[in-house]
Amino acid sequence: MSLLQDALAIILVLGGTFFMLVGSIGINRLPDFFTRAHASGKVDTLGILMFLSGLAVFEGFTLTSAKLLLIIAFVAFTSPVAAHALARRALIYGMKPWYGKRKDEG
Amino acid sequence: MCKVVHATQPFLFFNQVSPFSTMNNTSLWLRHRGLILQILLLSAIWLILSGRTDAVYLFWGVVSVAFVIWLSAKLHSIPLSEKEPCGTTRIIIPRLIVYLFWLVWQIIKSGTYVAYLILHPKMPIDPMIVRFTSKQPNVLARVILGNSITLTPGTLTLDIEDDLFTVHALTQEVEEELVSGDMEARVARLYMQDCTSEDMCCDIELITSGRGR
Amino acid sequence: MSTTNTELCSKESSMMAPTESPIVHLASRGISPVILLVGMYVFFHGHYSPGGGFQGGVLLAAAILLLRLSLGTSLSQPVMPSWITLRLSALGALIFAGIGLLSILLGGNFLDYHYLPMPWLEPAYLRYYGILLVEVGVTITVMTTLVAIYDDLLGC
Amino acid sequence: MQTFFISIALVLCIALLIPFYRVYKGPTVFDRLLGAAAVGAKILTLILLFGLIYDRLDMFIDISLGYAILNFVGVIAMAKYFRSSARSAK
Repeated sequence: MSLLQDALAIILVLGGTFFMLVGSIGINRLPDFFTRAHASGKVDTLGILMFLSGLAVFEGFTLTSAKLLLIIAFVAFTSPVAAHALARRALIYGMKPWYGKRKDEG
Repeated sequence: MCKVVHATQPFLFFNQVSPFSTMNNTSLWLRHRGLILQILLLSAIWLILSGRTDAVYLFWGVVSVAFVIWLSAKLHSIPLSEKEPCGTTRIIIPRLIVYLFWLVWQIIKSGTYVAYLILHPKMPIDPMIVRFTSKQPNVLARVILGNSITLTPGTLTLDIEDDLFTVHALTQEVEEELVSGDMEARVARLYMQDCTSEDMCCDIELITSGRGR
Repeated sequence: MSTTNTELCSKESSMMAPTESPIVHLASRGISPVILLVGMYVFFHGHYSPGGGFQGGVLLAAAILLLRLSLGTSLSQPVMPSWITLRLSALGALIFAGIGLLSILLGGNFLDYHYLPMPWLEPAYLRYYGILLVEVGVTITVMTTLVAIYDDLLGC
Repeated sequence: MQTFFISIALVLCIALLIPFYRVYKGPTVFDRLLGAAAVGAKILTLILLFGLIYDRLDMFIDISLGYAILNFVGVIAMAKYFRSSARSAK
């Protein structure tokens, strides 16, 4: 039981770290603001959720893991709102999205 | 999320003796469903946060929940938007729970999809802006739809004006899946009894080049 | 008071978007009671976990500032009116200083909880409730002063 | 388990330093804000990891909950009041 629990926790924590690393790379690699907002709003959110649930699995069935579930719910509810607020602001102030190289030439 | 629901049920007069005692209970439940749910949710959050069951800390918990309820009860006089007053926002709870599980699955799918796009050496993205009109019953349904669009693979809500959604999509397949109206029908089914996915999403406009705006 | 507030909020309307997004509006409505509850928890559990008056006050102020940010200053007046903030912060400072001065008047030092006029309590509990009262004053002051600073920066 | 968490913390520190390049380089204000928000989200997990390493997770969870709340309010405030120089950007 404990071995299974630890294995699940390690898999979730490793997966969360991987997604957060990919989110960081995406913020640097993607071409414009709106696509970067995709990287920060989705990949990072999934990474944080996996990481925190991994920690909750590692803690077991205690009050601490219940608090971790509270943080998970909070992050899952607020991160799309924050991404939307930033992206809407950028659109209103007239930032032009990037439509790909081919279309700019044609 | 949690709001006082103004019931549209016919009012039961208290001096009339109701033949069914359970009916009175249901009407109380229906009339104050939002408030009761809010109190239960806040009490559960307090118990999780505090973790102490001494009498003193339970008393402080009651004080805190009462304070928060009192302060947030003033919020309900603020209208939801300019055109709609505090309308009926009665959501169907079992469908909401099923929808939340579907949303968790969508979060996992969207994270892996965008991570695949980022790590692909050629980065096969083809970004575009989609504007469409979706007939949702009220403001809360529009907000749920907007948040769900942000969480589903490859799409990001940019703006909501009344019924007009402006969405940034990463690739062509994602845009087709969005416009098919599957998710809009799911959100609308949280409120209405039946609707089809064809007539949910109309007036689709694609902006795929810099001259569009 | 509300009419003068709507007239005076010139800086906010010039910097704001033409219409605020309904997503931010409704999300802040749903989230702010939870933030208020977390603030109350941090305030009441200052003995056992990191927290106390100042941190609880900051979290309570964050909830109210979230409403101010997303609904606009004039719409969020019912939650905490602008005119009440400075008076409440003065009241909080009065509670804090009053307890300290009361213990001086009763023969002790400043904030010496053992001299408080609550003879039905044991000394340990006297200390606990004395600290709690002082923390109430600190919390009220911090919360309302932060909201008052925000309102003042906008010129409301 | 301890070494595992410490190595995870090192990887997270690398993941935390990458968005700083975007904060430094970013052509518009919003790119810098996005980088800052990403850094904040990773610090949230790093706080919890340090709590686990020091074996005081119950204390660090309160800190991270407050951090998440203030992060959200900060992003909303920045999104409301920052102007962009998008006209000059590409």
